[in-house]
Parts: sequence; C-alpha cells; structure tokens
Amino acid sequence: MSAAPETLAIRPPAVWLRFARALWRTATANAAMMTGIALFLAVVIVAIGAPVFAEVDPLDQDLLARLVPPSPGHWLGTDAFGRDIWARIAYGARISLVIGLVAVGIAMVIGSALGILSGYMGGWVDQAISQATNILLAFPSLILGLMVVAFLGPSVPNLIAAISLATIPQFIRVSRAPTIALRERDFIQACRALGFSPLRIMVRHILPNIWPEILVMGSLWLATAIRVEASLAFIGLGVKPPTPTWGGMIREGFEQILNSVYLALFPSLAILVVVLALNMIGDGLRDALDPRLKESKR
Amino acid sequence: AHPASAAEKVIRVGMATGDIGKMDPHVAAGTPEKTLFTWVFNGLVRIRPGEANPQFIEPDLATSWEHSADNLTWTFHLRKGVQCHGGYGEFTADDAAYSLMRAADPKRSSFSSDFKAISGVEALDKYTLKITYKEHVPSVLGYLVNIQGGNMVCKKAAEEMGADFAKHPIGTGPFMFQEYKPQQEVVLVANPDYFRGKPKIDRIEYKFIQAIASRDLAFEKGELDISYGRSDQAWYDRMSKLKDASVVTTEPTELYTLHLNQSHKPLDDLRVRQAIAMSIPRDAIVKYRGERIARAAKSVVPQGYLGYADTPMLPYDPKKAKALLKEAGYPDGIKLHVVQTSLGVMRDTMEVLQGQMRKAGIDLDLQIVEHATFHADIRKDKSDAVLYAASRFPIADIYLSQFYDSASTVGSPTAVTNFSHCNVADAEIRAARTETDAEKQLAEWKLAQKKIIDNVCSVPVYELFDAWALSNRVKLGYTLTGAPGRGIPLLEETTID
Amino acid sequence: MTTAQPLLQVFGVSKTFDVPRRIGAPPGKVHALDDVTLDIAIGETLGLVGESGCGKSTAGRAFLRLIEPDTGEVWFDGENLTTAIPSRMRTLRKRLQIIFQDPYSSLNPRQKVADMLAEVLSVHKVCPRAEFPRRIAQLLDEVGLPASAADRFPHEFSGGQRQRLGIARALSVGPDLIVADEAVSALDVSIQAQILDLLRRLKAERNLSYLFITHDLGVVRYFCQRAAVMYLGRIVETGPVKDLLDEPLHPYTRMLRAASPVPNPVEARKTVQVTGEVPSPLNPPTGCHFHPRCPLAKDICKQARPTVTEMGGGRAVACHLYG
Amino acid sequence: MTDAPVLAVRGLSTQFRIGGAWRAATRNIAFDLYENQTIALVGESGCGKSITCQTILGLLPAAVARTEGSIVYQGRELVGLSDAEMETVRGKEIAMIFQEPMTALNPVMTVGEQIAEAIRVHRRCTKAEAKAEAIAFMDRVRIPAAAQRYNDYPHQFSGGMRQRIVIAMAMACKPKVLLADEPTTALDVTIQAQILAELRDLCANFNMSMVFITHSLGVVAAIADRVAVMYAGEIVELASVEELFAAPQHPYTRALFQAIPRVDETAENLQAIPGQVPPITAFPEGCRFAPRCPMRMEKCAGRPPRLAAADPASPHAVACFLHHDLALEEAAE
Amino acid sequence: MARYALLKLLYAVPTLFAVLLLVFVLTRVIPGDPAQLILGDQATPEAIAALRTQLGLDKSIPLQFLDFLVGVLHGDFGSSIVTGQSVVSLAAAVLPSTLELTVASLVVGVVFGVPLGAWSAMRRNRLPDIAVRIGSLIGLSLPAFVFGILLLVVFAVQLGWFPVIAPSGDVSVFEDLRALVLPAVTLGILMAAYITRVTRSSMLQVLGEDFIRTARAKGVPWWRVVRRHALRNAIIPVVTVVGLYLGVLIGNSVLTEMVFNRPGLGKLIVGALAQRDYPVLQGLMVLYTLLIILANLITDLAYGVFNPRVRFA
Ligand SMILES: Nc1ncnc2c1ncn2[C@@H]1O[C@H](COP(=O)(O)OP(=O)(O)OP(=O)(O)O)[C@@H](O)[C@H]1O
Ligand SMILES: Nc1ncnc2c1ncn2[C@@H]1O[C@H](COP(=O)(O)OP(=O)(O)OP(=O)(O)O)[C@@H](O)[C@H]1O
Ligand SMILES: [Mg+2]
Ligand SMILES: [Mg+2]
Repeated sequence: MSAAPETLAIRPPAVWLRFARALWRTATANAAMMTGIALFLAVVIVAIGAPVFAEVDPLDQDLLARLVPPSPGHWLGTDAFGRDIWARIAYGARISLVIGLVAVGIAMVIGSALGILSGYMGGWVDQAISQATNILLAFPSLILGLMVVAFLGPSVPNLIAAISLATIPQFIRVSRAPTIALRERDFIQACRALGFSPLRIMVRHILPNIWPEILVMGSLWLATAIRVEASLAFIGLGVKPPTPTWGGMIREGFEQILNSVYLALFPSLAILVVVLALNMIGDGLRDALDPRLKESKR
Repeated sequence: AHPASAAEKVIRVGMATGDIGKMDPHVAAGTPEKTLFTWVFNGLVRIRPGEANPQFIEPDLATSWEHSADNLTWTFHLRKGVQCHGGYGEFTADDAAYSLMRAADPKRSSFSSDFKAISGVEALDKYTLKITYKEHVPSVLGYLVNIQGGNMVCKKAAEEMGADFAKHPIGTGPFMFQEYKPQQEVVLVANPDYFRGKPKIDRIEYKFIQAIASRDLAFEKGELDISYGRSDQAWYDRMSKLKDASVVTTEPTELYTLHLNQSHKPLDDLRVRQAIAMSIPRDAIVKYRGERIARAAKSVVPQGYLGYADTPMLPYDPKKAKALLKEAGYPDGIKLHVVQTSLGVMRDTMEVLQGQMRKAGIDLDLQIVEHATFHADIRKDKSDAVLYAASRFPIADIYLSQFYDSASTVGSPTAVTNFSHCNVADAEIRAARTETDAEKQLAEWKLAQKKIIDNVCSVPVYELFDAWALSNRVKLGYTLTGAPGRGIPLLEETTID
Repeated sequence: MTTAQPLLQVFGVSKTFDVPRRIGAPPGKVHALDDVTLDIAIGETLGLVGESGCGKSTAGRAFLRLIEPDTGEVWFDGENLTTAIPSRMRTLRKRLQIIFQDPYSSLNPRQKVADMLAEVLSVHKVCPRAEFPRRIAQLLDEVGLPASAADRFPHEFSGGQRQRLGIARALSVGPDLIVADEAVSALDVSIQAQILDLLRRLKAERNLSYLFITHDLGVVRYFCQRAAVMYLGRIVETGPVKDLLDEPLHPYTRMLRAASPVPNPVEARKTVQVTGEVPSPLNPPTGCHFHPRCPLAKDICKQARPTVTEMGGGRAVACHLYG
Repeated sequence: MTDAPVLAVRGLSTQFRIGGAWRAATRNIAFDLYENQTIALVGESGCGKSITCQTILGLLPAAVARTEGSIVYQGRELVGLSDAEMETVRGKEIAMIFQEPMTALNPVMTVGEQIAEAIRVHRRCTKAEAKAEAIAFMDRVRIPAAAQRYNDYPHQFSGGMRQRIVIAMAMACKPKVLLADEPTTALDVTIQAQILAELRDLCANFNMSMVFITHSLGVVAAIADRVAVMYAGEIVELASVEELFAAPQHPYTRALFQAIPRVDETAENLQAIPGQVPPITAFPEGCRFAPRCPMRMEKCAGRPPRLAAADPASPHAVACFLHHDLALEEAAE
Repeated sequence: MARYALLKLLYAVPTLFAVLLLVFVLTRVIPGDPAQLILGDQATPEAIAALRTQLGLDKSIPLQFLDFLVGVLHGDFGSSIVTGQSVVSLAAAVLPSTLELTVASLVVGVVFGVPLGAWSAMRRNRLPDIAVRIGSLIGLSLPAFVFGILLLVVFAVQLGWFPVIAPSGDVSVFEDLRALVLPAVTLGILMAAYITRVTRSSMLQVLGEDFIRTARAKGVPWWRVVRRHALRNAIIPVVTVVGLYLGVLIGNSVLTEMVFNRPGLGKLIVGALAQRDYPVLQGLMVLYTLLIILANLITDLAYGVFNPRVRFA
C-alpha cells in the first residue's frame, strides 16, 4: 500500500506507567474517586500515625471512668473498661484494615482465578471446582470461621484465612458466569486461533473484561469481611484482646448498646467510611478500566 | 403468647441461653436447667424460699428426720399423699430411695461425687427412708435440698421413660412440664395436686433469650415479667430506673479466682505469684463491675460458706509487685500464656485483669477459645493461669477439696478442678472433712485458707451476684435474697397482678 | 481437481449443535455441517458461498479446530489436525488464521489496537520488540488504517474499520492459510478493493491460501480460483469459479447466480424469481435439502440424498439431475 | 413525487467529544426525501452514514455527541426536541433498521414479542391482534414457520434470520420514513433479493420513504431512486440513480465504480483508491478527498467545495471544483 | 424439569458426603469434650468416661463415621447428646422459621434492592444515585445485631408496632407476620445493599447495549424501555447474586435470630458446635447442605426463567 507512515502515535510505555496515568487522569476527572482516595488515605494515615492522632494509650484502662459519653476529654467517649474509644478506633484501623483488605484480596485473587479457570476450561476442571465451591458454600460462614479458628487457634492470619475461605466461593461464582459468556465471544476464539495459551487468554483477555464485576464485589465484601470479624468477635473469637479492632469494638459495644449506643456506632461508622471510600475508588477504577463506558441514554 | 383468657395468670421468665439442655435434674448443671428444676422438683428438705444459706433448712418432702449419734445413719419420715406429675402415682420412700441411688450413680448422674459417702439407701416402709453413710459428712442435709442431686424424681416415670425423661421431667413440684419448643421456650403449668396447695399462677412461660439487649427490651416492653440480668453496674442502673420494676441480686455468688499454675515457670516462684497478687486492684475492679453487683473476694472460699474465714491478702501495690518480679529475676516483667473462654463475663473479667496487671509489668497473652475448647485445654494444663468462676454448695470443704486438694489436681486420675497444682493445705482440708467437732473443723478450714492464700495458689478477685429484673406485678410470696438453685423459686403462693 | 499439492484437506467433517429448547426438554439438533469434504491447494483461494445459516462459519471454525468436529478429519500440510495435541496445535496456529465474520465481537473491547497487535507479535516472536511500533504501523497501513488507530479502542471504530483490524491481526503472524469469514462484507467497495488487492498481493508474495467465505458472487469471481456452494450444511457444488458462475449446474447455484445484484439500475429492477421458503436447519427436508425450493425437483429428490458426481474439469455436483 | 419533502435535512452536523474537544464526524449534510422515494447512502466505511441516521432519530447519547443543523420532518423541526417528544416520532413516523443484527435484539424477549411491541406501542390493539400481525411480518421477511418461531429467542436464530427480524420489527411500525442501515449485508443474495422486493412493495403500499445505507452498488441499483455518495462526513454527490450510474461526476464516485467486483464480468484488477480516509480528528481544510484525488487541483486544498448542481437545471449535485467553481457559487448567492 | 432436578440432587450426593466427612473429622479434631460439657465441672473422670462410652465416643473415628452413615442410610439421624431431643424433631422445629425468615428477607432485599439499583443507575452520578449508594453501604456496614437492636428500640419499644421477641405457640398468621417484619428487614437490608449494587452495575451495562437503542428507535417510551428491556436483562446477574446469598442467608442469620429470639437452623448449628453436640451438628449439616443445593437448584431454574440462553448440558 502507500509509503510507510513517518509519524507514529504509539510509544509503548511500561504497562504500569500507562495504568497509573490512566488512573491519574480518571481520578482527577472524577471527583467522587478523588474523594474516595482522600478518605481512604485519611484512614490509612490515621492507622499508621495512630500514636500521633490519639495521645492516649488505647489499652489504658480507667475503671472509674468507664462508659463516659463523648466529651472534651474523650471526644468519642470511653468503653466499658474506661478505654478511650477514639484511640481504639485509630489503632483498631490497623488490624481491621489489614484483615479486610488482605482477606478480601486473597479471596478475590484465588476466587476469581478459580472462577475463570472453571468457566474457561469447562469439563472436569469445572466440575471439580464447582463441587469444591458447593462444599465450601455448604458451611455457613460463621461455622466455617468457627471451625478454622477453633482448629488453628485465633490469630490475625488465621482469621484472615477463615474469612477468605468463606469469601472465596462468592468470587468463584461471580467470575465463572461471565467467563462462560465470554468464552463464546469471537475475540476469545480469535485468541485461540492465534495460538495463545489458555493461561494468557484467561489472564490477559478474560480477566480485564470481568474486572468490573469482581471489583464491585470486592468493595462490597470488604465491609462484610470487617463485619465477619465482628461476628466472630461476637461469639468471642475475634482478634486477641486487648488489641483493638473495629469488629471487636462493635461486639463490646453491643453489650452496652442500650446504655451507650455510641460504643457500637462509632466503629460501625469507621467501617462505613472505609467501605464508602473503597466503593468510590472501585467505581472510579471501573470507569478507568472500561473504555466502552457509555453514558446512559439520558 | 398464648391467647390468654382474662383469668389466666401467666409469668414469663427470660433466661440467658439459646436453648435448654437435658431436663434431667441429676444430669444438667447449667443455670437455665437448674432454674427450671426449682419449679418442677422437690427435695427431702429445702432451704427456706428466698434464702441461700443452709442454716435455713426446713422440711420439704420429708416432714421430719433423725440421725444416729455417730451421724452415719439417717432416717426420714416422708409426707403422705404427695402426687407425682402426670398421674405417676404417690411419691413414696421407694421413689426417694431410687432418686438418691440414681444421683449417686456416676453413670446416670453428674453429681455422684456428692454421694460418695453413702453406703446404703433403704425404704423402711412406704413413708420411711433410711440412709447410711460410710464416713462422716459435713452436711448431710445440705446435699438433700432440692438442688442438683437432691432433687427427687418419680421412679416409675424415670424408669418408664428412660432417656426420654430428660425431655419430659416428672417431679412433685408446684409446676409441671408441659411443652418444649427448641430454642424458644418451655411451658409449665400449675400442678393442681401440689401438696402445699394449687399454685396461684396458671402457667410459666420460660423463654430462652440469649441476647441481653433483647431480653432487656422485652422486659421493658412488658413481654417478660422476670428477666435474667447481666452482672454489670450499667445494666443495674438502667434497669433500676424502669417504672414498675425492681432489680434484685441474689446469692449464691460466683467467686472469680485466678488460679496460678505452679507447675509452669515462672509461677513456681512464690515471689512471682506474690507480685501477681499485688498487681490486682480488687476494690477498683469491684467498682468497675458495680458495687451492687459484685463484692471483693475476701478468701479463697466465698463469703457465707460454712467454714469461710476472712483471710487477709496481699494489698494492691503495683510498684512493689514490679520490685518483686525484679528480685525474682524478671526486671522486664513477665508474660503469661493464658487460655481464656470466649464467654462474656469471664472474658470481661480477664480483660480487666489484663489491663490492670499490665501496669505491674505482667503481660497476659490471652488465647481466646471457645468455651468447649477452654474446658478441654485447662484440664490439659495448657494455661499458665486459669480464671475460674464457681459457686458450690455453701460448705468450705467442697470448694477447698475441688480447687486446692492435690488429689483434685488436673491431669491426675481423680482430677477435679485444682488448676494451680496447690498442695500446701492437703492435711488441713482432709482433716476438716471428717472432723466431727465443729470447732476444730472450723479451725482446720481457717488454717487451710490462710496457707493457700499465703502460698498464693490463686488470687481470688471478686464475687458476683446473680441479677434479676422483676416486674412489680410479680408477687413472689417471700422475700428474695438468695436462690440456692440459681433460679428464682416460683411457688404456690407466687402470683401476678 | 487441482494438481497442486493440497495444503488443507477435509474429509467428511460433520458437526451437530444442541439447541436448547425449554428447560428439561431434550435439545433440538442442528446439523450445521453434514459430511463436508474439501481441499485447498497451496496458493489457492477457495470461495465458499451459501445462504446465511447454512454452516459456512461453522465450517471455517471446524477446519481450524476452534470448534471440535463431531466426525471427520482435517489435515493441514500433511499433519492430522484433528488429533494434534494442544501444544502442537498452538504452534500450528501461527500458520492457520481466521478473520471473523462479526467485527463487533471479535475484538477485545478492553484492549487497544496497539496492544492487541503487539501481543500477537510477541507471543509468536514475529520480530524484535523494538520493531513492534514500525511493524504495527505497517500492518495498519496495509489494511488502510492510519497509524493513530493504534492508540484507540475497538469501540471507537466503525464496523468496516473493525473488520480491517481483524484482518490486520490475522496477517500479523504471517500465516499460510487464512479462513476469511465474510471478511469484506462490511466494507465499502473501495476499501474492499484495497483489501482484496492486499490479500491477493500477500498471496502472490507468500504463496498464501484462502478459504474465502462470502455472499458476494462478484467477489468470488474476482478473488477465487475455485468455489464451493453450500446448502444447509452440505456442499452441493464445487468447481473453478468461472465455470461455476457462468454455467452453474446445481439449481441452487443457478438461483444464487440469478439473484446476484448487478450495479445497473435497469437490469437490477428486473424481478428475479426466487421461490420457496428457507427450510429450518432444526428440521431439514428429507432427501436433497433443496428440493422444496427447487423448480426441477423430482420424486427421488424427496427421498434420497444425492451423491457427489464428478463432472470433469474439476467440477463436481451433488444433485439427482446429474446422477 | 409530491412537492414537499417528507424529510428535509439541512446543514446537519454531528459532533463527538473526543479527547475533550468536539469533533465533527459529519458536516453540512443536506438532502430531501420525498414520499414513496428511496435515497441510498453509500460511501467509505466510517464516513458517517450510520451516525447520520442515528442523528435523525436523536439516538446518540447527549453526553458524547451533539447535533447542529436542521431536520424537518413533515414540517416539524426535530433538532432540539426533547426525548419525550422524540418518542412520538420514533418508530411511528421514522423507524430504523440497525446495522448490527447480533446485538440489536433484546436477548431475553422472544422475537415475536419484540415485533408485537413495535405494533402495540403505536396502535391500540389487542395482544392477539398484535401477535397475528407480527407473525404476518415475520412471514413477509421469509422467516420459515413464522408462527412456530414467534416464541423463539434471538439466540435461536442465525445472523441472517436475526437481521430479518430487525427488518420485520422496523416495518411493523409502519413508519413514514424507514432508515435502513445495511439491512441486507448479512444476508445471502437470494434472501437479499426477496427482502429488497419486500421493501419496495412496502414503500409502495404504505407510501413509505426510505434512507437506505449499503455498500453494494448492485443493491443501490436495485432499490434506490436517488443516491447520496458520502465521503469523510460529507455528501460529495447527490443524484438520481440512473444519472449517477450513467455519469458519475465526483472523482470519488467514479473511483467507487471502478472498484466493484462484478459477478457477470471477470475483472483482472479492481481499481482501489490509493491512500486512506482521514480520521475525523484530522480532516483536511479544503476538499476532503483532495489528498487522494487523481485530479487534484491547487484550489482543492483551499476551501471546501459546496454540493451544488453543475447544471442548474438538473438535480444532479456534486461537490467538486471540476464541475462548478467556488467563485460561481459565491456569485450565485 | 423433574429429571433435571433429580440429576442435580444426584450430583449433590458426593458433595453431601464430603461435607459430612469434613464436619465429622473437623469437629472431632478440635479440642472439646461433650461429656465434660454435659456433666459440668464437678463431674468425676469416672462419670465422664462412662458417658463417653454411652455416647460411643470411645470408638475410633472411622468406626463412629461408619455408625453414623449406617444410621443415616436407615433414616436415623440420632438424637442430641445435650438435650436428648431427636435430631429430626429439632430440625423440624426450626426449619419453618428459618425458611420463613429467609424468604421474607429475600423479599425485602429484592423489593428494595432492584428498584433502588435501577433508579440509581438511571440517575448515575446524580443526587439519587449518590444517596442510594451511600444508603446501601450503610446497610452493609452496620452489623445485623446492631441494626436489629436499633430497630427494636425504635419500632418495638418506642412505637410498639412490633413485638420484641417472636411470639410462640398458636398465634394468628397476622401476629406471626408482625413478628417477622423486623428480623426480615434486618437481614433484608443487608441483602438489599448487595442487590442494589449489583443491579446498578448491571443496569449501567445494559443501558449501553444496542438493543436498548433498537427499542428506543421503535418509539417505545423510556420508562417502558427501562422496565421491559433493560430491567429484564439487568436482573440476570442479580439472580446469581441472590442465589449465592440465599445460601448465605440460611446460615448467617444466626445473629439476627439471636437478637430477635427466633429459632433457626444457623443458631442450632452454632449451638451444637459450641456444645460439641455431634449428632445434631452432623444431622443439621446434612439438612443445611441439602438446603443449599436446593437453593442452587432454584437459582438455576430462576436463571432459566430470566435468561433464555441458559443451557443445561
Ligand atoms: N454454537 C452454536 N450453537 C448452536 N447452534 C449453532 C452454533 N453455531 C452455529 N449454530 C447453528 O448452525 C447453523 C450454521 O451456522 P453458521 O454460523 O455456520 O452459518 P453461516 O453459514 O456462517 O451463516 P451466516 O451467513 O448467517 O453467517 C445455524 O443454523 C446456526 O444457528
Ligand atoms: N461514539 C463515538 N465516539 C467517537 N467517534 C465515533 C463514535 N461513533 C462513531 N464514531 C466515528 O464516527 C465516524 C462515522 O461512523 P459511522 O458508524 O457513521 O460509519 P459508517 O459510515 O456507518 O461506516 P460503516 O459502513 O463501516 O458502518 C467513524 O469514523 C467513527 O470512528
Ligand atoms: Mg457466518
Ligand atoms: Mg455503519
């Protein structure tokens, strides 16, 4: 055809760099996402800099100043042991964030990997994974948590293991269905025709197309993960005392909910802030990753 | 609730449990079951309603009794015409003998150890029962009151029903079992043939409501008339403010004791144990729990028990505790690995101890486990320290024998609940058990308590009362200060407006 | 038949699809391919025509094992594809390419054009990484797209432009055989001419072979040496293009020929006589599938499936008229 | 042909938001459509044919596309109508057949329902009536065993059959104007011939007018009354079908004719147009075809030529300086 | 259809077996002795050993498993070692309220979730959307027990509209439903939060599809396009999520059941595990697994109803 073109619009920068740029572009364009990032960063900063933000030791009991309502001295009040709630929320952010993010992260990675594998490969792989999923699903997550924790003993890693284990089936299911739909699409067929290995097809072609669903699910389950810690704490199997966690604080707050409702409310609000922030980021990310995103017709 | 006819009087009781266990008085040991047994069963004798102290023992199914000079042979004369529930006939000496044998049989009873000393039970005639003992027992009558193994069951019913008896208890008490709904309630109805007269209330709805807040709200809204409370001052204060209701705290108390396992380092060192004793601010903890709810422990035996002696303990002094630790070779403090149950009050108490002992450089590394695991683990010596709450029949012997006699050391074949591996007072405890002279017996017990405390086998923390919220509409018919069976007795004279 | 060495040989390939009806009811069966036998020589272009839904795309896919055929064998360059192990198949795919019919679903919506092409180049190590940009621009240029297209996502292109992206992708690995499934149907004549010229040039340069699926007999005439006509899953006629179009043997081929529009307003207005209903592939007619629409149908056509008759000059037809 | 056009398009331009700026995908589109007449839109793929049709129906999302110019349907200006107002126009007055048959149908509604819906939203009739009529339309587009397939879902149809369903759906609205975007591209020639015949009948029976997009000049010859040739977002030539086929004037149109592979003649070589269509972000200043035009002149790069008749007496209009001069045009104004 | 259901149930047998084996082994490997728990802390080692023998806990684990399997095959699930009640009667007692609560909260979840999600998608990034999104996140962030108590305080105690604890005995259907409202809302809100999010996201996707444009080109009014075309497609992923959550609901209503003092399968299972009540635990896990499988089946069927493309190959 005509002479080779002289100018080229394509310089291939590193993938991460391009991703980061896309992220930054969307982030700056998307006020909600910026707010989300700011909120999340704020929580992370409070978690890391807890000693700075809360001068009081979160473990320091003051038995004679228990259940003090929010007041200048303790601006979020004190708990049943007279410990400062704000300090506990700040320090608790560390563990709760780690539990939520890591547990959901692990579940998301393993679950969607298995889901894609199951949906794409079909056949006995699909059968095996589906059966395993059913077995996992057949345990109420509280029971599963109880068993894992009873078996391995309560510790943060074990808790994370328990919560991820309970969450994995959700991600398997959520990623398997769209994978099956995608498998029939011509562009996946084209990949096969081009001799791409199944692994490449799954990672490079299917995964990017089901990201949005996984992301939305991920940001939703984060709240659940932090809450499950609360549920386990509720039956007494959360993180070791006296380490503060939001879930544990909610449990303790529940005991006093009729006298001092703020005990359970403040940590719940903290969870809300994180989940809200992550959802805003998740939605923004989704827009960033979806080139096709059309505006609704109105 | 049931469509109550205007005339029907119903009392609704809320209990802190998800469900009830076996309704067999010789098997179940939990508060929910014991509360139920109070209404269904009688003993040969009983403690006057409203009291918890054995000094108030009075006739129940037995109208009178006498014993031999050596205290080893006891004869009881039974009340005539007492009817078993459900048409199982008259309650006779045969039933009483059967009940006692049943309670003493380790295969059928959780309380067989209480009756170890019995050598024979015999129905002399329809209304006369003879019990013979191998050795002296500090309080024969105490074991025959209507709690635990002292509850009298009807032989024919128990034998006919076999394992089903636990689902449908038959006794002679003022109320009869009617219906059980899993996870919901047990319904009891008045026993029209009750020997003290037909009860004034027609029915008891005994509801299992695990969550305290729900129980409180149900009580507040009038859906419950009696509600099991929480041993917490905040709860006490809030409920006390309710109109038309009152809050009562009852004995027996549960004594919370921190047992220090001497077989574990560094607790083998007396100085370390003393340091621990000095790191616990008993009075502050009582304040935290609530002064209407708790009282500071004054010995290793709960107050009011026969043989209890107020024994001075080491005062709270975290500085001195630190110094002692340093002296023992732990300048940076010590760390104890503690297995702890996840159950509410026990765990709360442990967290307070943890927070307080921290100030003396003692770090409690709590491994919170499920209650079942807790019981298994502490019996395998897995914990450096065991926080245990218990109330026993109010005689010092039981407490001392089970917790501080080396024969009861966990892991041994005769193990009960000696978690501390304490053996300093074996001689005194054993001597007191068979001592017939009351004075001498008291002296031995007193010495035993002092030795245990001086040796810091354990650190008693506080005693907690049971707390109940009662609607003012409920008229118990007696003054309530104690409830030996934990549950509030609802009797023939109890009524509701 | 062609004397040249065959590159692709297809023997008796059949494919049936289950079509679900209601939940629980037994599925319907569509015989998309019914005993198809074909071959394509090195450097040859075989046109495959037939009505929509007759199984052309299925054939193209089955030959490349994108769909597993139920029965039959496909040989490529002396190798049996039907039994090739997956890793061998993946290597072979570099030589076997397909351009998909539907330009809308054949491109990954989340991949930019440059990434798409770069991925192919890197997987098959077509050229050193440093040359990718140049190579990509060249490929785009070959299919008539500007270099700036590299930085765009598929949804930013029109249908014809997307089709060209698919062509560029197939060309990028330098295949020996391309299955072009209506590759130029969505294009306007000018681009179509460009693409056809391009495909022709590549054929000349690289001795490429094509299986060219299309509706457009004009394109067949221009581009293909031989053609095969399909009707409801069966090949009804094959032969050199010129003969086949100028003197069609099978009544269906004749009908196709007659219905082809010509760019002449006067001629085009003459109403062509196209008769009969298109049969349902779920429930194809007995005997010769075409008999309900055939103006020359005889009794035997309703009963027996016609066998393939060699007619000389490389022509063959499956019709009772020639039995 | 009556005097007033059913649809009069003037100075229509559709702009997309690309990289933050508004870029015109089409520019200055103008044509008249008379009753019972078919105008064919042909041209390079990507030159804006589909966009133009969607603009007429106001279907482009406001967030990414905007429209300038005027579209007058039976005396009523459509540009600037609210969505609710457009709803009364869509389907009933102007209907559209979309280019992509695979995605144009709702996958969870039976094809019959979708056609019946088109009937019921515009006319009061019972469900049974709508169903009967829908089946009749399915018959018309040669769906075999139409009554049985009424309750089938789109995925149970082949691409060609889906296309026919889309056509049936548009026809079922009985619009005054039908915008048909490559309705027969996916079909084989026998079905295509039948559909074209059917569409012609419909135009005649219902006094329908049609805008027909296609790439096949054979199809144009078979169905169109007038032809608009588009290039890079503009109409470059507009003439009756006979005149255009007899004497194409614009160099692009001529080049198109050179590129047709014919079924009745063997051609050695097709004359492809060298070069490529400029992207909408880089349209040339003057005549957009100029860079590829074999007869390019100096002035072609200067100002865009207007679409006008070389001979004022003839309706054959062309936008090319070879046929009429800019100066001439300006003088005429 | 019946054949399909049967086939699915057949497929479930290995799952069931695996679940049982897991429950069986895990519960016996974790520490804790039912005999100790039943007899209390004063029981003698002798009494405990006797009870263990009586319960068959002294046998080897494989032997116990075999005994259990044989029992199950004879339809005998044993009885609780804690209460003595037969497992079947316990299950029968709690099953109705579990199903009742599950269905009711499902209804709450769908009735709130789907319309809110759709509305939010249509008002993307505008005030209603933001409000709905934050609202759904509040639903997710507040643990059921906290939310439940708050509901009780306001609606049961303050306003007196609903009872605090579920009435027992023979009560009118009205009373029964009244007691169901608050727990169903507590659980349903959580579910609604999920459904809202999923509906919104899939609705956004669907609104961009070509067939929406086709429908609009037909002149179908906008609200009808949304209802008949968009929603019907958007609901398909929602069905998956609802199905998934259905299983979760049955087992995870424990805390809600505690707060509202309702009997329930989940509560029973948790209780049995805490008490190491092996027969109950095993029997109920069979039931629970069957319910999950049933829920899967219903989801599949519902999926088929909503999605004609679904295949059962
Ligand atoms: N995956 C599939 N499942 C079920 N049926 C299928 C599948 N793929 C194709 N079919 C059916 O097989 C037959 C042949 O389809 P195919 O796509 O090969 O036709 P085609 O000749 O390419 O038609 P077109 O010209 O419309 O593209 C059709 O009836 C089609 O409905
Ligand atoms: N949403 C969009 N955003 C940006 N550009 C668009 C968008 N949709 C279409 N375009 C551009 O508008 C131009 C016209 O597109 P249109 O679909 O009308 O082409 P067409 O003439 O129908 O082509 P074809 O014959 O290939 O279908 C193309 O260059 C296309 O890239
Ligand atoms: Mg095809
Ligand atoms: Mg188009």
